[in-house]
Amino acid sequence: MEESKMGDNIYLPQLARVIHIKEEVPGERSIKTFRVEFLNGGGFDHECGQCAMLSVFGRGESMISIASSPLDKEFKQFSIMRAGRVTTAFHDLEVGDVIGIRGPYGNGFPVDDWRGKNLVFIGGGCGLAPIWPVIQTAVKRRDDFKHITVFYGGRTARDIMYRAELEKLRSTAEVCLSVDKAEEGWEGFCGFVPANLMEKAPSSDNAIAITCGPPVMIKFVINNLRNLGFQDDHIYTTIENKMKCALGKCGRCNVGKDYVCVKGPVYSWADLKELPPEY
Amino acid sequence: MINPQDLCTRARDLLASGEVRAVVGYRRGSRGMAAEPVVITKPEEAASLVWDPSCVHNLALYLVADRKRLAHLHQTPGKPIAIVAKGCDARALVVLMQENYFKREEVYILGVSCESTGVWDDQKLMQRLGCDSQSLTGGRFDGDDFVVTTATGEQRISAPECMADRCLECRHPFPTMNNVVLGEEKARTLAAPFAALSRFEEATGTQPARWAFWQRQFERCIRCFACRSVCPMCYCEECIVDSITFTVALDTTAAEKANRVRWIQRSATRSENIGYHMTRALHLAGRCIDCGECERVCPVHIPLRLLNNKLEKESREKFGYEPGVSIEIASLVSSFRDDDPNDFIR
Amino acid sequence: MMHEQQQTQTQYEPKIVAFLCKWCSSAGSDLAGVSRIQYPAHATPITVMCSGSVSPQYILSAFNKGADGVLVSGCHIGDCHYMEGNYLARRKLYLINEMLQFIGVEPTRFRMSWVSAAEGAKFANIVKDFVEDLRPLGPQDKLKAQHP
Amino acid sequence: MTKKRTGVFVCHCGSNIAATVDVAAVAKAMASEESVVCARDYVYMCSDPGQNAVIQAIKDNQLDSVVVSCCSPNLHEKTFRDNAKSAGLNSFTCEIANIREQCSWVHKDRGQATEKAIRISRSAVRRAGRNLALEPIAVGVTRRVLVVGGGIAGIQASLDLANAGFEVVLVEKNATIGGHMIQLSETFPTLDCSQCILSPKMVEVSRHPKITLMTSSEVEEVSGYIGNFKAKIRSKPMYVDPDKCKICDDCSQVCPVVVPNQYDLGVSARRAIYIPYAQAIPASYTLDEASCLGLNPVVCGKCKDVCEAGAIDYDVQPRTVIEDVGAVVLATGFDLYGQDHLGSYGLGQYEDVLDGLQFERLCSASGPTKGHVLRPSDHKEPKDVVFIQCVGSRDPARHCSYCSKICCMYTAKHARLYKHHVPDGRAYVFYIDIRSGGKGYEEFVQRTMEDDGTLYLRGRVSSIYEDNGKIRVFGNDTLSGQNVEIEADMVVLALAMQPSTGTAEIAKILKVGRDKDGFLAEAHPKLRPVESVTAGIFLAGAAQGPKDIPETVSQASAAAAKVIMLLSQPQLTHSPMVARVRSRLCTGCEMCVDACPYDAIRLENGKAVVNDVLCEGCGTCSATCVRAAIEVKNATPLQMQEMIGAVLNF
Amino acid sequence: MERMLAKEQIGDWIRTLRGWEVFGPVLQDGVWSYQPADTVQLDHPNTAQPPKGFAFPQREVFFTFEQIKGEPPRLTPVAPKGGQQVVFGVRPCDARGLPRMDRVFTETFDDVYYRTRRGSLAYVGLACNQPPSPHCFCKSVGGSPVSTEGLDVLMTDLGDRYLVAAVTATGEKLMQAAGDLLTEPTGVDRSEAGRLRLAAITHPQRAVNDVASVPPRLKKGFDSSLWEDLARPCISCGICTFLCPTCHCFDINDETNGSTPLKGSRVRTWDSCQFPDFTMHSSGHNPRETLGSRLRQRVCHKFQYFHENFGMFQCVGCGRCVAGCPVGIDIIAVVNQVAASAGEG
Ligand SMILES: Cc1cc2nc3c(=O)[nH]c(=O)nc-3n(C[C@H](O)[C@H](O)[C@H](O)COP(=O)(O)OP(=O)(O)OC[C@H]3O[C@@H](n4cnc5c(N)ncnc54)[C@H](O)[C@@H]3O)c2cc1C
Ligand SMILES: Cc1cc2nc3c(=O)[nH]c(=O)nc-3n(C[C@H](O)[C@H](O)[C@H](O)COP(=O)(O)OP(=O)(O)OC[C@H]3O[C@@H](n4cnc5c(N)ncnc54)[C@H](O)[C@@H]3O)c2cc1C
Ligand code: SF4
Ligand code: SF4
Ligand code: SF4
Ligand code: SF4
Ligand code: SF4
Ligand code: SF4
Repeated sequence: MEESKMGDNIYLPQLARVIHIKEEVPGERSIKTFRVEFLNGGGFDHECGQCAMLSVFGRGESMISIASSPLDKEFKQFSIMRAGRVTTAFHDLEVGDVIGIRGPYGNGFPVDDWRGKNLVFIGGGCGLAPIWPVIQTAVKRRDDFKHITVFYGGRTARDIMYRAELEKLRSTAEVCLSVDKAEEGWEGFCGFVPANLMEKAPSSDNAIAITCGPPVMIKFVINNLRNLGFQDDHIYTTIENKMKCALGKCGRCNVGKDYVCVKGPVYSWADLKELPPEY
Repeated sequence: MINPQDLCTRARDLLASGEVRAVVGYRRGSRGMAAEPVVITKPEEAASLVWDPSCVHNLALYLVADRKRLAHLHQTPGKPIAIVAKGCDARALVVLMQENYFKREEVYILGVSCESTGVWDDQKLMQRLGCDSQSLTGGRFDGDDFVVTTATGEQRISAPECMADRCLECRHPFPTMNNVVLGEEKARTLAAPFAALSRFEEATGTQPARWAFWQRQFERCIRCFACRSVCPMCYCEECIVDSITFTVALDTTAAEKANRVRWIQRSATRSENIGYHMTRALHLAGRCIDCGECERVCPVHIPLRLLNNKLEKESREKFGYEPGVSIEIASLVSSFRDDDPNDFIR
Repeated sequence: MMHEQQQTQTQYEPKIVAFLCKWCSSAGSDLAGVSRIQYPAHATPITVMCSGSVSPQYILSAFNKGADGVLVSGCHIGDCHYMEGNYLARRKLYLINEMLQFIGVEPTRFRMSWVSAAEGAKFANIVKDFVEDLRPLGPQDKLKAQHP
Repeated sequence: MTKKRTGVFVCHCGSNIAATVDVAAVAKAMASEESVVCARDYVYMCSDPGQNAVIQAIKDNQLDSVVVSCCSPNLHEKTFRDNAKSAGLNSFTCEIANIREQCSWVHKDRGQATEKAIRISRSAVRRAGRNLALEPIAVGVTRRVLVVGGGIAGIQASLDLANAGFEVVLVEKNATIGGHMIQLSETFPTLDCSQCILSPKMVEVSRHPKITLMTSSEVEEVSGYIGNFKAKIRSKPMYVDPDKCKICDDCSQVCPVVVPNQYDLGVSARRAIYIPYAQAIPASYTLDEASCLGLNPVVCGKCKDVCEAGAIDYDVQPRTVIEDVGAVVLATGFDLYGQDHLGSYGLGQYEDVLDGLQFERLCSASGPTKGHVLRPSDHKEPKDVVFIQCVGSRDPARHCSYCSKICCMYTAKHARLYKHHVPDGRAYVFYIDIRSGGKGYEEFVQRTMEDDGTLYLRGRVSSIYEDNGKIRVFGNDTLSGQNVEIEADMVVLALAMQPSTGTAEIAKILKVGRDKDGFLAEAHPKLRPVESVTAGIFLAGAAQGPKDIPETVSQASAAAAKVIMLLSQPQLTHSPMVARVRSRLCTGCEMCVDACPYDAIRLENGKAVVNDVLCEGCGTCSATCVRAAIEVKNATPLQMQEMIGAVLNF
Repeated sequence: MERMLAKEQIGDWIRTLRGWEVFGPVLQDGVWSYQPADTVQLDHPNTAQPPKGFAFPQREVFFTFEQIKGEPPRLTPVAPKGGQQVVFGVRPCDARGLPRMDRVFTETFDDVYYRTRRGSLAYVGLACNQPPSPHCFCKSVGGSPVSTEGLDVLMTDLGDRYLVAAVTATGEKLMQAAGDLLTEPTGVDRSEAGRLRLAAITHPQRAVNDVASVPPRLKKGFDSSLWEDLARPCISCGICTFLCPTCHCFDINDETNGSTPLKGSRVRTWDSCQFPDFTMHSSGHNPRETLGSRLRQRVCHKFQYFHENFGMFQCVGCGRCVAGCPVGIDIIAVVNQVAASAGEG
């Protein structure tokens, strides 16, 4: 990268090379996981739940959650769903291609505050990506936390991302997978994630719940968590409003007075419920 | 002359009898004598309707908005919706019906004849009175005049002095397609058709002069898209030359979004602004009924009417096509005649 | 690439986008080829099914991307492979031609012609004339996008 | 998704391309294109080794699209698409960049030609990158044919088709087939008897097991498309069962109604129950609804009483059938230019001013005068007969602008027939000029002039009026420059042929175009003269333009051959490069519907829907729709935009 | 520093400003806009657009990129064209837009493009002896016709001369450049100025009622049905926001001008919360889908959210959005109505 003439330029991305691509979920809305390493000695540290602005030059930028643990220093990982112009360009990339990356943005999960607690993760669809670094970190620092439960569901078995990793996770955590509709050969739960949650009914005692997924799912999950006795400030979720700058300036991700890209994307339900429902 | 009270009565009766589900009309707003569009649904609201020289808006736009809203809510219109329509507005409705956007029976046209005048133009008022309609406290039609009230009192001005160019040049001040019309059909000639255009063409006869003029105009455009947003003919679900109406439905695929053609960039530079305005003008050829709204709303006063008028004039002279007169005919660019001009071709 | 650079120093070489209908004009230009009729290399053909499929948008887009001239060529009136396509093209392109001139773009920059499959020589002449007519005007920058 | 593995193959074409274009440079430039993974040049791409190299490269590099920069796509597009196919790709992933005819052959400057070849190739690369994999659209075919019109054209086409083994439904609006030809006496240029050559064919039609003959019938509605039409046909009741009718003439004897005989063009009379002429097919009497009193049995009913065969039934109802057919031949023929337009010639006003067809009847052995040329007014032999050519034709100001083509010939024939019937009579012909192109035609006219001593006067007739049993014809002879006045006993007008009444309706029903004169329009005046603009509908005979019998028969047989070709395929295939509607954006404005030359688009639930089989992929719709809601596959606006960019190095 | 300047000498002053690019209000094609000027005649009403584009232009190229196939892209930042700019005739309300933009662009993350432009920009204001628009309401939102906030110099029109007062150090520099052209004000000058100021301040204006209570009331009125009712005529154009001296929303896009090699630039352009797709997610879900929700965003951003974040209104009362709205949506009336209804409830 050329040295900026203007010092710190918040809009200028660093360059990173794609070193690994894995197709997580096939189909029209396929999900691919990309691992990238910075070029020219660049890079940054991030917290679990933070995001980065990724660009494919000529196509544009998109806000994407960093899906690798902050403890993995040598690469950053992103799981991207093919949704439109920029994300399609990502799906067209091959190993060795160079992308732009700026960040980290947003607030991240207060993982350190959760030491000694039970963690309940509830993810749906592509929503496993933002909470995945937390899961990774929790596993890497397994002794810091008590019981770990991961609820995750997709429309069909094919839509389950991180399938192999989730299977591996079973050795250290309780993994409850579900698919929306009954399927041949499926041994896990059939039905929506919130229902699976109620079925297993994890204890809210000394527990933190972290959820991410499609807006409707989140709504039901939060409702169910509260029924299970989770306190509002023990429920965490993330908001994914449209973002262009990620710097609290371009004006579109705000919910009430908050710019989600700066104050969010991680919110406790206690904070979020104070905001107008514009997400 | 129209008694505005008649309009209120008509509207009230239509709503009270349940013949229509709403009436789109004009009411007084908070900005002096500038009327604003309103959609009323209750008979008692009818009293707020006004009809005066400030009723500049082409309300057909709100029928389009209404239809889009209903479609969004998956509702069927049921009863017709009534609209207060001047001659130009009614012709907009004709085009919309020609393009199957509405069926005739879905709309109740409460026509208002412009008789021997039309609506005013704020810039002309400004020149004549030193203030525009937003600073007036009164204004009404009176025969061939406008009667206005300024800070210094009531004044009578001859309407043509302050009338919008499009009204001066109007050939259809009477809404021919209607369910009822208030006011009379009057034969009138205030200005030759396309008078402003002719003046412009004469003043800028040469190609460099034309360019010098339009270059300034196009560089000024801030691409607020008001001209398109206000145009009842620009009802496309997704405009091909702007990004702000990007529509995404449940079945929109990622590929579709990724492959959307960007004919122009978002940058409000000269080239992109020209791309935008040329495209729009061409899309409106044979469809624009010269309500002048695009030009009126432009915050930086780009004379957009000239562009539309140019094509309207060409279409009329070369193709014998007049927009907004028949629901039945094929539109300008989907039809042709054997003797369409050929001499520009080598 | 070297070549292009040298040329800009000596003489301005207009860039022309030529939309040719498949059935007549493209075939006509093929015939020019078969007959080895020489003409300038400035016009790059894009073959379309019918002149009727040439949207005014394509013409604007070509100018936006820096074309110095745009040519649309189709079958003679009455000879359209699809019967009516060129009639509809004529009407639409008449309008854009008028519009371009109205805003002060040099009338020379947009050209339309009817070239039949038998008119190889005519095609060559049209390109030749077009290039000659464009030369004195210099590069087209009125409608060309500004970068960066 | 966009293709990312394109291969580019640049052909030297020996030295045809390589002499002017630096092919290696083109290949190199293509290699730097984003989506190109392999680019090479070769001396003859279309040779066997060349083609194999393409196939091999596709396999080796897992190419997903191919661009061959070579000669015009007319020559080798198919070759290379087949190569792509045999290497496992969809053939539409292959694009041709024409760098020979449109580049190397027309430029000398190597630098410029190379740059241009790069631009052309690059635009093909961009286009190929977004081509969809398409399969030709397969359409099943109904192996039956509808022939509309039972003149010689329809008869010939029906017989050819039926003899080739196809079922034919022949629909004729009159009570009998035969058309105008059956009314003629003798025919030029050989002067053989029209009925003698036509009648056997008519009989063959009626007996042919593959032909369903529907007389007194008309096509009301046609839906569907090539290979699969559905025709709704309505038959008027004939009231006489042709199978029972013995043609005994008992009925007509008792019929109290007398009306002019249309078949003899009013020169003779007939009853309400009648047989149009002796050779009519079907061979049966028929009852004319319009003049019969018996349909109201209280009033009459005489014929039914006398018919021993019991063939008459007043209560038959019109019937409507729906026929499935794969193709249609339109042979609706002509009518003579209407007499209401022709006041100044006295037609319809003076009994002894006749049109050509009436004169044919007078000359015909089966005609009202049994082949004697007699004046209708007094049944005397006319001694001075004036024939006037070009009546109603070649007169753009007042009548038809076109030349009716056959009138010179039939006038010459009339003059001769007259002279053969009345050897001492004098025949005069007013003409503008003589058009006698055709085998033996010129000789025929010469003989009319020389052997049969017909006086040809070059000029127009200015007025005609009856005066004391004579018809005075004023004209001028432009050759001598003198005004002429002829006291004639009879005047015969060579009226122009015009499309038969109802041509406009049938054209609309079948969605075929008409030309400016109202004749059915052929798809291409030179190359597709028997096809209509609508696929699967063919034209034959005078319905398409004035023509004589030999030409009619040729066209009918040609149309039949085209139909046979069409229907002999197990399935029809249709190019898949058809229009596609982006429903979300379509507002149903119908502009595309109006613009489409093939009527391939209709609205369904307020959205445009394209009939893939009718669409020819011309793209007119796409350029008309302001909302970009309709586009042609593999020629989309996005592809166009990228090609434009490629051309401009953008 | 307060000085006097004879009106006809304003051009002379401008000519002393060497090294500055000078802009002033110019009427062309019926539109008032700031244009490069050798001299200025300050008899303008509100310019069609505020001067915000000097610091925050409608189009800003962040950087260009170029990528040859197989190589990493090369990014080249595009610095704003350097050089000092001074704008004459800025209205006090418009000037107050600048400090509000500063909060957005230089806090939290420092926007180098904005800061660079802002750093070399000076405003020479003109006090409004008469409100230039019937919809001026600067006083309601903490400003005044003689406010100096955001200005470097404030001039007051005393008929044939101006009272020129420095507000910032930059302002003083500008005035010092004038040297002798600027003279000491006399007592008469001062009292005349004082009289005009008083008249200006007391001139009646339209008003936002009980402005202090507006933020909490709007918060309370979030779910009010008035939003949709009031927004019904809105046509979703960008006039109100594009003309606003404080609106700062933008979009970022890549514009390409070559594919082999890939060439292009990343460009920032103004955007508007009133455009329907502004907040639309890629899935089509749109948190502010309705006209009402978008009107609410504009009004609440200015009168509630910004106030909650920065303790000041984001509206400076210039009245442009009121006058410019093609269909009469009037922010003063909207605020008043919603606040009133929320007060009652
Ligand atoms: C905090 C956060 C975290 C996220 N994390 C993830 C993640 O981990 N994984 C993931 O897959 N997704 C994630 N997303 C969602 C992701 O940002 C979007 O899916 C992505 O930005 C879609 O971009 P696109 O260009 O592919 O989609 P598009 O829908 O094509 O474009 C997005 C926007 O650009 C505009 N646009 C598109 N085309 C045009 C055009 N022609 N002209 C003008 N404007 C146009 C549209 O207005 C559209 O709203 C996250 C989002 C947020 C906010
Ligand atoms: C006076 C005269 C003399 C001529 N002499 C000669 C000559 O000597 N030699 C020569 O070669 N040619 C001659 N011709 C030309 C010859 O008559 C025509 O070439 C020939 O008749 C054309 O045949 P056709 O089948 O196309 O049309 P037609 O004979 O007109 O037959 C058309 C048939 O279609 C039927 N029809 C029409 N519309 C419909 C419908 N909608 N539905 C169903 N049926 C319909 C009609 O009833 C008719 O039976 C002469 C023509 C004229 C006028
Ligand atoms: S209203 Fe005016 S400024 Fe806005 S986009 Fe239209 S022309 Fe441009
Ligand atoms: S283009 Fe302008 S004048 Fe024409 S209909 Fe639209 S708003 Fe009215
Ligand atoms: S400019 Fe054209 S595409 Fe855009 S809204 Fe208007 S008519 Fe539709
Ligand atoms: S022209 Fe376009 S919008 Fe209109 S019906 Fe056809 S596809 Fe639909
Ligand atoms: S491509 Fe041509 S034939 Fe096909 S639907 Fe469009 S206009 Fe009709
Ligand atoms: S909101 Fe309106 S009045 Fe307030 S500063 Fe912006 S444009 Fe001016």
